[in-house]
Amino acid sequence: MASAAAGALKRTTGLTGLAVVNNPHHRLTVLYEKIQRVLAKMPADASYRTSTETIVSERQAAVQAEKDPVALEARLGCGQCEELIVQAENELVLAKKMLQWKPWEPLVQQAPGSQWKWPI
Amino acid sequence: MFSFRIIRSASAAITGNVVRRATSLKVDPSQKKSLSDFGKYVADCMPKYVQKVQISSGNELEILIAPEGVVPVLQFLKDHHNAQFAVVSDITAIDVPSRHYRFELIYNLLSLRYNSRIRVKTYTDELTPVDSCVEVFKGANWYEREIWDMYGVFFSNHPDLRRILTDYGFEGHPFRKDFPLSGYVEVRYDDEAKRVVVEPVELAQEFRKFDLESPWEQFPAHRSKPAAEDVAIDK
Amino acid sequence: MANRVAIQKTVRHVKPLISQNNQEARSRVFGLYKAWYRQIPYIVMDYDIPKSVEQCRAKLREKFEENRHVKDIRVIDALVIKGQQELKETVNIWKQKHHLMSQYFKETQEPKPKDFLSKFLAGQ
Amino acid sequence: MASLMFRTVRSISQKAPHRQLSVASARLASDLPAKSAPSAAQVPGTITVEGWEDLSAINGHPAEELVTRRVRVYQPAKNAMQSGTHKYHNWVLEFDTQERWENPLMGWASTGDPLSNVQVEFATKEEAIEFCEKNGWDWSVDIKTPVKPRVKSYGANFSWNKNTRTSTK
Repeated sequence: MASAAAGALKRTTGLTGLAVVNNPHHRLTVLYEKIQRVLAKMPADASYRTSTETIVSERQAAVQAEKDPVALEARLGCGQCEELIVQAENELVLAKKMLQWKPWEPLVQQAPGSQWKWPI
Repeated sequence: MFSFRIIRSASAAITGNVVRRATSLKVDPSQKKSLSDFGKYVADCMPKYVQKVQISSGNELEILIAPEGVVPVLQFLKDHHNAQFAVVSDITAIDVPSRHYRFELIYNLLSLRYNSRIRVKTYTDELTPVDSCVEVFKGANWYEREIWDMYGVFFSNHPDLRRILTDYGFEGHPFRKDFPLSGYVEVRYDDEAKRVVVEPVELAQEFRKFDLESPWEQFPAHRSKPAAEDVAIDK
Repeated sequence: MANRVAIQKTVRHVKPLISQNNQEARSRVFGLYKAWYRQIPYIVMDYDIPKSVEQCRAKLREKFEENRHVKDIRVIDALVIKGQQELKETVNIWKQKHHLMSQYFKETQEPKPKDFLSKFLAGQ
Repeated sequence: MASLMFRTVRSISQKAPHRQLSVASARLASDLPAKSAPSAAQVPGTITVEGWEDLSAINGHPAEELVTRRVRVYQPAKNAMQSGTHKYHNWVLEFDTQERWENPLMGWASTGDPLSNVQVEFATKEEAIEFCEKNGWDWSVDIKTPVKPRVKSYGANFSWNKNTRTSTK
């Protein structure tokens, strides 16, 4: 089933609550672009931004290169296309929240001296 | 990837020139490396909240964070592509009265995608509220209720914070170290009142304090080894 | 003991439980009191406890007076939270009759001897 | 018993009502560090509190226990035998002993005091005192006086350069 029609013939993901998506490439492209736009608002040296950008652009490249969903899944090795979409959606939500939290700032509070000492 | 083996033979097994000690936990260096790398990665992405990263028992990654960072760090670990810790296997607390913040909150997460586990720890005291992580993990609801009931840690923004294990009208938080083992009250049916009554506890035989702890130091040779190994992070 | 004592007062900035200032905490206490006060007739009726509405209101007052000395905003908040949870448990009839009776009216308990003579008679 | 030498430090307001104890917050000034220094700039979303928190209203202990009980903080004494001392480093918080009675049926030691089996361990006495103060307990600390072990050897009695034999008169 390595043909281009594989995606169209797919009946189920086999995962409860996860419906088959007919146009994964379109969905993925849109989501990855959205993530990139959110990341662009973060400071350029923020580690979260750079590492997420790397992951997302890698996946973007794969989505553009592999037109066959099965091949795309095999190349990324991170689950089915539907799962990839869920991951991208999660990352998008996270990135938007990160903009508010600003986790790249310096440590908010140092623990008191013996806090992490064990045994007491 | 994250499996570990315990050598089971009771006596020391000799293979070639290597003498393997019985009952010693064999740590997989590559696993440890990948765990500490991931710990550094988390600390690098969220320097605002991560205070310390450590590996305990050789293969358990622990992220120690400031209490402000509970929701951000858990959300990051759940939703980030490289983490995907989508399952909250357990939330619990321990009470260490000698610390400035006596309660330590512990979040155990599981990533099915990467077949790995992580532990997030933070701290609080009786009066400092901690942000509830129910908005991140729906399953945290009852765990947090349990901690509230057993330790009296208040979770702000919890949708339904109320008792879960103790009886209605119960006072105190039983898992605190200063709470007596017997509790303060006992319950019986009263024939005159025709109902159950609650009265101060009276022990027909007092609890005896058995001091079973050995006066000797168990592993003096391992005194310098800490319970958990630090992972160096940039600050 | 020369090194024994000195009054040391510290000023700290801490995270509030709910209330930001004294007025807010105070109004929460009054809100809780009023909520209990208004619910008492229904509680007496629903639980069929052998107490009148007046007795219950006197008990309510007594319970609030017990903590009159509390000044710390966060402790007040913690008490209000616990009181609110109690109220919810009571109003939703999650509790039973005996919970109310033994939690608030400890009639079967003999008071502990306080003065010398009663202690002596109790064998203490 | 030279090894049972104790110095006792108590909370000041033993006689005063408890509620004032917690408000006044008596301290060992020389021993206790400031809990956390007031920061220069207040973080938004925080409130300012003065003094030490008083948890007696919410710590879940019955009110009468708080008023009538006294807490003793001490380091457990070493066993008189030659066993190790590794478990005697921590400070132990213990409540005063209440009266027990003999069970008429079985002759057991009965008690009505649930706190008799509570023992809380602390690394330092300051932490224990802070804990007591926060909970509004009347505390006293027993500080062990270190005792220099006396050298006891029979041979030393006949040492040529030590005048170890002292007159009994």
